[in-house]
Amino acid sequence: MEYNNMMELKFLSKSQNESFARTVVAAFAAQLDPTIEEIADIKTAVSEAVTNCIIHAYENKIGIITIRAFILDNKITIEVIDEGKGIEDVEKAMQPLFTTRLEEERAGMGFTVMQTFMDELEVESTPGKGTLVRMTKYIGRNR
Amino acid sequence: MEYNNMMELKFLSKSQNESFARTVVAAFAAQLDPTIEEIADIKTAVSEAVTNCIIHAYENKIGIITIRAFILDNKITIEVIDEGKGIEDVEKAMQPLFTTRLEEERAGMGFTVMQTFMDELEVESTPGKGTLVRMTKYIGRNR
Amino acid sequence: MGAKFSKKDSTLVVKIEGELDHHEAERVKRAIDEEYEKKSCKNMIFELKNLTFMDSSGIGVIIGRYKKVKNNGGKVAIVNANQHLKKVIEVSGLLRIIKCYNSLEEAIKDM
Amino acid sequence: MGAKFSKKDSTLVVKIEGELDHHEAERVKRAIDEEYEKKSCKNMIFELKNLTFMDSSGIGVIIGRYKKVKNNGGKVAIVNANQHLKKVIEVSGLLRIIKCYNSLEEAIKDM
Ligand SMILES: Nc1ncnc2c1ncn2[C@@H]1O[C@H](COP(=O)(O)OP(=O)(O)O)[C@@H](O)[C@H]1O
Ligand SMILES: Nc1ncnc2c1ncn2[C@@H]1O[C@H](COP(=O)(O)OP(=O)(O)O)[C@@H](O)[C@H]1O
Repeated sequence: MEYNNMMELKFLSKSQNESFARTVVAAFAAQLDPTIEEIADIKTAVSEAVTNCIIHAYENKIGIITIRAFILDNKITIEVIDEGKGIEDVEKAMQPLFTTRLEEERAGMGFTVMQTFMDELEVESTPGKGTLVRMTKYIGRNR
Repeated sequence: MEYNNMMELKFLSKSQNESFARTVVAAFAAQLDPTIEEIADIKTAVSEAVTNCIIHAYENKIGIITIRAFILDNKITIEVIDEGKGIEDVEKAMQPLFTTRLEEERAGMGFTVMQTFMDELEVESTPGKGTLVRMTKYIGRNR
Repeated sequence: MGAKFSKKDSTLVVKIEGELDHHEAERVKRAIDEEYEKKSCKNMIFELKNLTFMDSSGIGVIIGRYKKVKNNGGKVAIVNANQHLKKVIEVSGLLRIIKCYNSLEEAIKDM
Repeated sequence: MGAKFSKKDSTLVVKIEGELDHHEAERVKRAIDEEYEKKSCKNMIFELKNLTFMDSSGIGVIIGRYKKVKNNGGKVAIVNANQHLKKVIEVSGLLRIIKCYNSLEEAIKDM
């Protein structure tokens, strides 16, 4: 990937690291001088992807979550990667309200939030191997 | 290393990443509920170590800086690692006022600040290979 | 992060503060359910003025409470959500079942 | 981050804001030196009330300016450093050559 700046963060899939993860990505994105709303969008999308790694990919066991972020001009690309369970049917998983954890009061809106709050969303997953979520946002697009 | 929580961050040795790096470590340390002063101490020490990688290790060329942080009970251990130039004489380098960059108005106080602001400091370096700075702080020690 | 409670007539007012994500959801959920039963309330109002962040785990918390309250014949409302929260609430489709108000008084009047 | 300037008699008052690290040092340094010459000042006061962070790169900036001002027969002072800045200043040994004040008036009186 072409970039002006990049970072990679690895951390444990513990729920207390969810706020840490979104703070780190927000701090990295800060160099693009985003609005408060753009930062909130990015934090929310990152929070969804990281939470999914913790609950769905590692099923509350401890694994490693990797976040990569790349900045190119006014574009930030964020990858959230796990080596967990994987997703059988990505298309189905991405539908609004779809969740495999109804009993835990999951809203099934994680992917929908990522899709709405970011400009691009790609999901690559191999059952038994893990999942990569790639999200892109163009800062300053709506000004 | 034994730990309750850990993270690893990799980023480019660009000076605009100095504030990003200290923000990340501060956000990770936040789970120990440190005082404002303890957070300022950690940020300052991290800033010194990262700046040294940028200026001295990579001499303003682009390389990768790695920060690892480990939390065990009330102890945070932070490693700042480069694969740059290395240090010939670590003992000499750590003396107050010693700097190899007098022409750039370096104060030669980086290691002194790290030593004073943290509880433990270790430096491992191999000329031509790189340097590892390991710093430890016990949160709540002075309360 | 925390939830603070007060009661107006038969309505439990739940003030959520800080950041509501998956990490906080479980604790907040339990606290609300406990209070709702202890105080034997009917309706529930979420007062979100001091909630600075929420993701879809927070939506799960609200929908879960909505189901309980509805089962109990009560109503649910949201008050003082900031721009970011409003966006999350809208995207999630919550507005189809729960109304948002700009003041607690308005919401209580509508209960 | 930035430096703002004003002149009182022959003293340049340099207000540094934000965070002063290696990344910011070069720019701040150049701005100060330019202003010091342009306004043909003698003394220099660093007003640090709105400086929230500084590391030893900032100490380098201050020592560098101290040398210039001293060469020019002037004095240097620091005003309104917070707890964190005071600690960095003290550790660096700066207090042996530069005095810290709690108000600009005091510092100016002493120039
Ligand atoms: N990283 C992941 N690893 C495995 N499965 C995932 C992952 N992310 C999402 N999923 C699957 O996709 C479904 C939908 O995800 P999402 O839209 O975020 O809703 P929710 O998290 O509320 O279930 C999840 O219920 C889960 O089955
Ligand atoms: N990561 C590093 N790689 C190579 N050399 C280093 C590194 N860190 C420190 N040094 C050497 O140690 C000296 C002293 O460092 P320090 O106390 O931080 O003062 P300063 O950065 O102001 O020179 C530096 O001038 C440099 O020669």
